[in-house]
Amino acid sequence: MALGLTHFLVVSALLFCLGLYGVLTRRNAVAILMGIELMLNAANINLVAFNKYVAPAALNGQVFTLVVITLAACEVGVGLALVMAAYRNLETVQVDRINMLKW
Amino acid sequence: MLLLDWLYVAAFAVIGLLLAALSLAIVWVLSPRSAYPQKRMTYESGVVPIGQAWAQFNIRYYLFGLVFVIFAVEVIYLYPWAIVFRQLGKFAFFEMLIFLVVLLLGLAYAWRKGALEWT
Amino acid sequence: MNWGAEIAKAVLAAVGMFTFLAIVAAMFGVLLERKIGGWIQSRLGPKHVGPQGLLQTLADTLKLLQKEHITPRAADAVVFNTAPLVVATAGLMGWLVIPFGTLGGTVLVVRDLNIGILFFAAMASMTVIGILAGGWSSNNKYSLLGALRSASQMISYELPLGMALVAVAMEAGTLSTVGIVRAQDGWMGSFIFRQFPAFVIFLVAATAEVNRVPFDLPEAESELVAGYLSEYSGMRFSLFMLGEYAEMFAMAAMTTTLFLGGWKGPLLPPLVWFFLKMYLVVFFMMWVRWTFPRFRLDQLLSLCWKVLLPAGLIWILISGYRITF
Amino acid sequence: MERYLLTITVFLPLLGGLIILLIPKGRDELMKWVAAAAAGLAFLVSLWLLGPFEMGSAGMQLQERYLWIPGIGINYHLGVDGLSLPLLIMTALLSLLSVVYSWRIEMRLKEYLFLFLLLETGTLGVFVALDFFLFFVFWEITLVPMYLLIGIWGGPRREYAAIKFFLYTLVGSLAMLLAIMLLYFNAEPRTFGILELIQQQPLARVPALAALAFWGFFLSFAIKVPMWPFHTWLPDAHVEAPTAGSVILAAVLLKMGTYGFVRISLPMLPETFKLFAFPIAILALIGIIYGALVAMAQTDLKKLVAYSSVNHMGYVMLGVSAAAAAVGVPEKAHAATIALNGAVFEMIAHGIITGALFLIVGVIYDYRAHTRGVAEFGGLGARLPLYTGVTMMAMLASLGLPGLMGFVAEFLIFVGSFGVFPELTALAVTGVIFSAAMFLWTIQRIFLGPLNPKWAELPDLDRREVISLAPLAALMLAFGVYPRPLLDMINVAMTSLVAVLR
Amino acid sequence: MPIPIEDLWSLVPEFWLAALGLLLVLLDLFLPGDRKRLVGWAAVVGLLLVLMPILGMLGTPARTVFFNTYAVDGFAVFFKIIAVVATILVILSTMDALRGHTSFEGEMYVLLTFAALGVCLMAASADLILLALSIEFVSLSSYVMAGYFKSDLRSNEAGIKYFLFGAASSAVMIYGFSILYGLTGETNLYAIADRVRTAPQPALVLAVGMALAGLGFKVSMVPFHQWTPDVYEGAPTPVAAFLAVASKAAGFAALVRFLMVAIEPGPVDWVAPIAGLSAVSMTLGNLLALPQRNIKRMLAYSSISHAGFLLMGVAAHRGDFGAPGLLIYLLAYTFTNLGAFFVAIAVGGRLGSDEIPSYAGLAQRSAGLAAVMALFMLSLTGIPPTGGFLGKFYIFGAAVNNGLLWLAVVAVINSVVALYYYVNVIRVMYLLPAPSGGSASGPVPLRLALGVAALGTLVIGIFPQPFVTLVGAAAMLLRM
Amino acid sequence: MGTLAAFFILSAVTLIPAVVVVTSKNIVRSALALVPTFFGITGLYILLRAEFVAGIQVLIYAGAITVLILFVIMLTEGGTGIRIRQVNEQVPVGALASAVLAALLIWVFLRTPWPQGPGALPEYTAAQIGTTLLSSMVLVFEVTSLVLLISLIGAIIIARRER
Repeated sequence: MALGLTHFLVVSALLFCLGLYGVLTRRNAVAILMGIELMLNAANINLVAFNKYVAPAALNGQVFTLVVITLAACEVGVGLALVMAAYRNLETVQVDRINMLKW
Repeated sequence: MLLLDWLYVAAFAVIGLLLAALSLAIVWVLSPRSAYPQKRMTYESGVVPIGQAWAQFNIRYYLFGLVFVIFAVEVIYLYPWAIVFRQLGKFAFFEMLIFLVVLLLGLAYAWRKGALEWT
Repeated sequence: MNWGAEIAKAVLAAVGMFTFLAIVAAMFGVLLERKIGGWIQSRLGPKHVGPQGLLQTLADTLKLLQKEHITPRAADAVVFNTAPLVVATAGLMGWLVIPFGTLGGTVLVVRDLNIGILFFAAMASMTVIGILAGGWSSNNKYSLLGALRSASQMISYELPLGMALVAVAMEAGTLSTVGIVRAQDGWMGSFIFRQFPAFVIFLVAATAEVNRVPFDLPEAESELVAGYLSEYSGMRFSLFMLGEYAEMFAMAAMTTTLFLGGWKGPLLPPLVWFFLKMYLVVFFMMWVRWTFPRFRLDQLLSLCWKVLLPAGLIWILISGYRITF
Repeated sequence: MERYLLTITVFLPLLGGLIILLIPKGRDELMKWVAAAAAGLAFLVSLWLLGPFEMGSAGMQLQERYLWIPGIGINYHLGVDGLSLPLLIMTALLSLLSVVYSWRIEMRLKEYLFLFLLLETGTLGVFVALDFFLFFVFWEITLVPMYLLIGIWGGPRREYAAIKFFLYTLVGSLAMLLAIMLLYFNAEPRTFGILELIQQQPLARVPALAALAFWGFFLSFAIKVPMWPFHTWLPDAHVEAPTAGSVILAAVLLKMGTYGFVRISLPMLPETFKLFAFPIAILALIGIIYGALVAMAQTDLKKLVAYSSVNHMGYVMLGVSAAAAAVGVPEKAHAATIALNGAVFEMIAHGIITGALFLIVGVIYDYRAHTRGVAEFGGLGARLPLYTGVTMMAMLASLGLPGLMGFVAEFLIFVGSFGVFPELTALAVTGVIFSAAMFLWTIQRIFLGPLNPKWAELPDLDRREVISLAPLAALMLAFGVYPRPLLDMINVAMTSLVAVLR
Repeated sequence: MPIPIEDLWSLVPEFWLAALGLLLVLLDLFLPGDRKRLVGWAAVVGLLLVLMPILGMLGTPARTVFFNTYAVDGFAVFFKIIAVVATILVILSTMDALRGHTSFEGEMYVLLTFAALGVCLMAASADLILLALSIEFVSLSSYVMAGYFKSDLRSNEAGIKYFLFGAASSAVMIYGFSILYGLTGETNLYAIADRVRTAPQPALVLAVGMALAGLGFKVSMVPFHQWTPDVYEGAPTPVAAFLAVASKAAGFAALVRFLMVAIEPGPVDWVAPIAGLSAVSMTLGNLLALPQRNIKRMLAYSSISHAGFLLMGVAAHRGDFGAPGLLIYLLAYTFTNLGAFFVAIAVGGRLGSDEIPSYAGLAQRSAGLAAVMALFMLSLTGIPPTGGFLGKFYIFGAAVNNGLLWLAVVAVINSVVALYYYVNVIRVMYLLPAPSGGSASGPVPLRLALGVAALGTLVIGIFPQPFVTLVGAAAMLLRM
Repeated sequence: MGTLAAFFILSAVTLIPAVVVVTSKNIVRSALALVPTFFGITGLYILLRAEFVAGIQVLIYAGAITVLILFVIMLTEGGTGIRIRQVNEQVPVGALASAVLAALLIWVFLRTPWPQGPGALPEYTAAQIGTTLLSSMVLVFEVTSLVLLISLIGAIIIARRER
C-alpha cells in the first residue's frame, strides 16, 4: 500500500467531523471557535492533497489554503473580539448563557 | 530528495523533546523529595493565596494579540512576493504597494484609536 | 533510499547538535555573560571552579540536576512539565538551518531547507506557546500575568523580525539561508550595508524576542517575581534558560547569516569567521544587557509598534522600489 | 377625449382621493365636496360613455391599448361591451350615492374618503380591464381599502370580519394568478391579453391543465361571488362593514366574481366549464336554498340582507352554469343566451336592490335606532312613511315581485336554465318562495303591528338620505317595468358570447 | 503573465469603492468626534458617484477579466446596483440610529462601504477562491456591525451568534469547495463547468451540498436560518436592514452564479432539493413569523420566508420568468424591506420600542410613516400595485413555467399565511387607538431614505418596464 | 514505505490531540492541544510537498491564532480556574451526527475515482505561489489586504470600550 490521495482525505474527513463535533457540543464560544478551526484545517488538508494528486500543474489549491488560513485568522480576530465584548457585559462566554433573545 | 530535509527536522524535534524530557527524568530520579505540603502551595510572595489565580486582566493584551495576528498574516504574503518580485517587474511592485498601503492604513487606524497604547 | 540509515544519521546529527549547543551556547554563554558582566562592572565574575571559572556553569548544572522537583499542587501537572520542553526544543530547532561554514565544497549546515528563514521564524514563534502554557499551568496569578506580558512582547517583536527577514529575502531572492549567504559577495556585499535598516530592526527585535535586557521585562525579578517562571525551579527552570540561551545564540547566528555575510571572510577558515561574527553579535547583546536600563512595558511596545513595524514596512517598500526600478 | 374616456372614468376617483390627501386636516367640508365631485364626475363620464357606445355592436368598444410592460407582453388595455358597461355605470352610481350617504362620517374622514375613492377606482378598473395583469391589479387593489373600511369604521367585530374578508379573497386571487400563468405559458405567442387568449384557447388541447386553470379561476370567483360553501366570510364582512362599505361590498364586489365567470371562465375555458357545469349548478342551487333559509332565521337585518345576497348570487350562478352546460350544444344556445341575459341582468338588479337595502338598514341603524334586531321593531310603517315605502319597494324587488327589477332577472334566469337543467331549476324556484316568505315576514315584523314606544320619536328620511335612495328606487321601478334598453345592451354581448362558444 | 491593462477598466467601480473605503478610514481618523456624520455624507456622495461607472457598464458584453477570476456581466452589474443603492439608503438611516449608542460612528460608514464592495465582489467572483474570500469579506464586516453596540447585551449576543453560525457554515462551505476542487482540479467556475460533466456523482453531490451550507447561511435558507431572528432583533436596526437586503442579495448572487455556471452542466439534479428547501423555508419562516411581537423579529422570520420565495426563483430558473423573476423579486424586496426596517428605526428611535403593539395608532400619530409602512407590508405580501407584487408575479410565473406547480401552490398558501402577520402590522397601526400623543417622524436623512424606498417600491410596481429590461439583460448575460 | 509510516505517525499526531481539543474538560488544555494538531497537519503538508504552506501553518496557526485564543481564554473564564461544564446537552446528537457524517465522507472519498491531472508540482513552491498570487490571483491578493483591514478595524471597534 503506497501513500495516496485517499489517505489524506480520510484524515481530513475525521478531522472535519471532530471539529463539527466540537462545534455541536461545546458551550464555550471559544471552544466552538476551536472546532471551526479544525474544520478549516480539514479543508486545507483536502486542498493541499488535491493540489498534489489531482491538479499539480497549478498551485491554486495551495493558494486557496493560504487564503483559508488568512480567513481563519481574521475570523479569530473578529470572533474573539465579540467574545471579549460579551464577556465584559455578561461575565460569561458560554453561549447557552448568552441568551437574552430566544435562541 | 526534499523529504529528507524534513526527516531531519522531525528528528530534531523528537530528539529535542526527548533530551529535554530525559533531563527532567534524571532530575526526577536524583532529586530529593519531601512531603512538606507548604512547598507545593502556589507561591505568591509568601502570602497564602486567596481566591483563584485570576484577575480581570486588561483587554489590551487581546488588542496586541489581534494586531499581531493581522500583521503576521500580512507578512506571510510578503515572503512569496519577496522571492519573485524581481522577475515579475513593476506590476508586482505596485500590487504589493497597494497591499501594504492598505495595511499601513490599518496600522494608522490602530495607532490613532489607541489600540497600540499600553496605558 | 535507505531510510534506516538516514534516520540514524538524522538522530546522530540532532544529538550532536544539541550537545554542541548545550556546551557552546548555554554553558559557555552563561559563563560569558558573567564574565562580560564582571568586566563591564569592573569585577571578576566566576573564577574558582576550573581554570578561570570555566567549569562554573557545569557545577551550576550539576547543582540544578539535584534540586528538588516541585510541582505546585494546584498546577496542571502535564502542561506544567511539558512547557519547558517546548521552549527548550523551540530554541534548538532554529539551528537546523544555520550554515556554519564550508568544508571543502560542502556547506556545513544540518539541512538547507528551501523555506529556511520562514522555518526559523516559525520556530522562534513557538516559544510563546511554551511560555503561555508554563505561566498558566503554574496556577499563579503572577505567573499568568508574567506569561501574558512576555507573550505580548514576543509576539509584537516577531513582526519586525519577520519584516527584516522579508527585506533580506527580497535582496537575495530566496528563503534558503545558504542561498542568502551565497548572495552576499565580498565585504561590501554583506547585506548589513544594503539592508542596514533591516539589520537594525532585526537586531533590536531579536534582542527583544529573547527577552533580554533592555527587553527583559517579562521575567524582571524585581517587578514580577521572575514573571512566568515564578513557580519553576530546578531542571525545569534551567530548560527555560537553555531555550533562551539557545535562541539568543541562534539569533546571533542568524544575524551573522543574514547580514554579516555568514561564513565568508578573507584568510581565516569559514568556520572561524562564522563563530567570530556570531560571538561578536553575542558580545554586543551582552554588552547592551549590562549597560542599558530596563524599558517600561509601554515604551517597549511603543518602540515595536510605532517605530520598528512602520519602519520595517516602509523599508520593504523602499527596497522593493530600489530593486524593481 | 373619447379615446381616453375609460381611463378618465377609472382614475377620476383616485385623482380625487389624492387631492383629498393634500387637503390639510380640519377642512372636512372641502374634503367631502371634493370626494363627491370626483365620484359624481366619474359617474357622469361613465354615462357619457353611452354616447359613443354603439348599442348594436358586439365587440369591445372604446378600447384603449398602450404598451405597459412590453418585456413580457403586458399592455394597458381597457374596453367595454354590453356586459361591462352596465356594471361600470352601476358601480359609479352606487359609489356616488355611498359618498353622499357617508356625509355624516366624522371619524378619520380624510382616510375614509381616500380609501373609498381608491376602492371605486379598483372596482371600476376590474370591469374594464382587458389584460390579465391589469385585471389582476385592479382586482387586488380593491382588497386593501375594503379591509380598512371594514376594520376602521366597522362594527364591534370589525377586525375579525376584515381579516377574514382579506384572507379569503387573497386565497382566491392567488389561485387565479396561477391559472393566469398557466394560460400565459401555454399561449403562443405568449400574452396576457384577455381577448387574445380567448381567441387562442391555449389550454384547449391539454385538458388536465385546463382543469387546473379552471379551478384556479373558479376558486377566486366563487369566493368573491360568494358561492356556497365559500360564503362564510360574507355575513361577517357585510354585517361589520360601515353602511357605505356594505353597499359597495354587496352591490359591486360580489359582481366581480360573477363578472369573472362570464367574462373569463366561460369564454376562456368553455369545454372545461361545461365539464363541471353540473356540480357548479348544484352548488348554486344549494346557495339559493341555503341563503334563503338562513336569511329567514336571522333577526339581524344586515345579516338577513347578507344571506339574501347569497341566495341571489345563487341565481346568477345557476344561469351562468346553465349557459356553460350548453356549450357546444347548438340547440340549447338560445336557452343559454336567455340564462346569461338573466344572470347579467340579475347582477345589475341585485346591485341596485341590495345597495338600496343596505342603505336602508344603515339609515335606521347608523343614525336612528342603533339596532338592527328585527324583533325590536314593529309598527314603524305609520311613523316613517317615506322610509317604509322605500324599504318595501326594495324588499319586494328583491323577492322578485313582477314590475320591479328583480322579477325580470329571475324570470329570465329560470326560463333560460330550465332549458338546460330542468330539475335543478324547478328546485331553485322554491328558493324564490323561501325568500318571498322571508322578506314578507320581515316587512310584517318591522313595519306592521303595534309600534314599539321606544321608536316613537324616530324622524323620517332626511334630504340627503332621500337623494341617496331615490335614484335606486327609481331604477328598480324603471327597469322593472321597461327593461328593454338594458337588456338589449346585455343581449348583444351575450349572444355573441354564446355564438363564440358554440 | 502581465495583467492586461484593459482589464483594469472593468474594475473601476470596485477600485472606486475600495478607494472610497480607505478614504473614509482616513477621514474618520482626522475628523473630530462630533463631526463624524461628515464621514457618512462623504460615503453617500462617493457611493452615488460610483453608480455612474456601474451604470456605464450596463451594456458592455459579458466577459471575464483578471485571468478568468472575475466576471463582468449584466448579472454582476445588477447586484452592484443593488449593493450600492441599498448601502446608500442604509447609511442614510444609520445617521439617526447610531446617535447615543456608540462613539464609533465613522467606522460604521466605513464598514458599510466595504461591505458594499464585498457584495459587489461576491456577485462577480468567478473563482472559488475569490468567492470564498468575498463571502468572508461581507461576513466579517457583518459580524462586527451586528455586535456594534458593545454595551447593549442583545447586540453582543447578536454578534456572537451571527459569528458562530457564520464561521461554522463557511467552514462547511469551504470544505465543500475543497471537494469540488478535488473533483475538477480547478477553482475557476467556468473551468469547473467544463469538467463537472464527468465528475463522479456522490462526491459531487456532497460538495454541492456542503457549499450550499455556506451560501444558504447568507441567504438564511432553512436549515441554516437559526441565526436570523436573534441577529436581526439584537443587531442595530440599520445593520439588520443591511443583512436582510444587501447581504442576502449577495448570497443569492453567489448562489446563482455558483449553481448555474459551475454546477448546471453537471449531472447533479439540484433543482429538486432547492425546490424542497424553498418550500420548507417559506413555510417555516411564515409559521414562525405568525406569533412574533417584535417587529424586527417578525421581519427576520419574514426574511426567511422570502428566502424561500427567492429560492423558488432559483429552482425555476429556466425561461423568461425564472432568473429575471428572481432578480426583480430581489430588487423589489430590496426597497421594500429596507423601507420596513427604516420605519422600525424611526419608530424605535422615537418610541424606544420595537414591539409591534407600540405601533398602535401610528396612523394618527404620524400618518406618513404609517402609510409607507402599510405600503411596505403590502409589498411584502405581494399586493399590487407594489414591487412585491411584480416579484411574486414573476416568481409564480417561473414556477408554473418550470413545471413546479406544486411549489407554486405551496407558495400561494404561504402568501396567504404571510398576509396575516403583515396585515397585522397595518391593523395595529390603523385599527388600534393610539395610547398617547407624540409624533414619530424621523430626521431628514432617514426620511430621505424612507422616501426613496417607498418610491422604489411603488415605481417597480407601476412602471416596471425599465427594471424588466434591466433584469432581462442581467439574466441573459449570466451564462455568457 | 517510509512515507506511509510517517503518514500514520503524523495522522496520529494530528487526530489524537484533536480529540482532546473537542473533548477536554479544561478549555486551556483544549487550546494547547491545538498545537500538536497543527504540527501534525504541518507534517502532512510536508508529505504533500507543500513546504511553504507548512511554514505558514506553523507561523500563523500555531504561532499566532493559538496564541490569540490562549490570550482570550486566559483573559476570560480559562484564567479563573473554575471548572465549568464545557459541553451542552447535545453530546449524543452531536456525536451521532459527526460519526454519520464521517462515515459518509469516508465512504464517498474511498469510492470516488479522483481524477489524475497532468504535470508535477514545482520544486520551489514558495516562488510558484508568489507568481500565482501576483498574476492570476492578483484580485485575491488585493482583496485579502482589504479583508485584513476590516478585520483589524472591526475587531478594534468591538474590543475597545465606549468612551
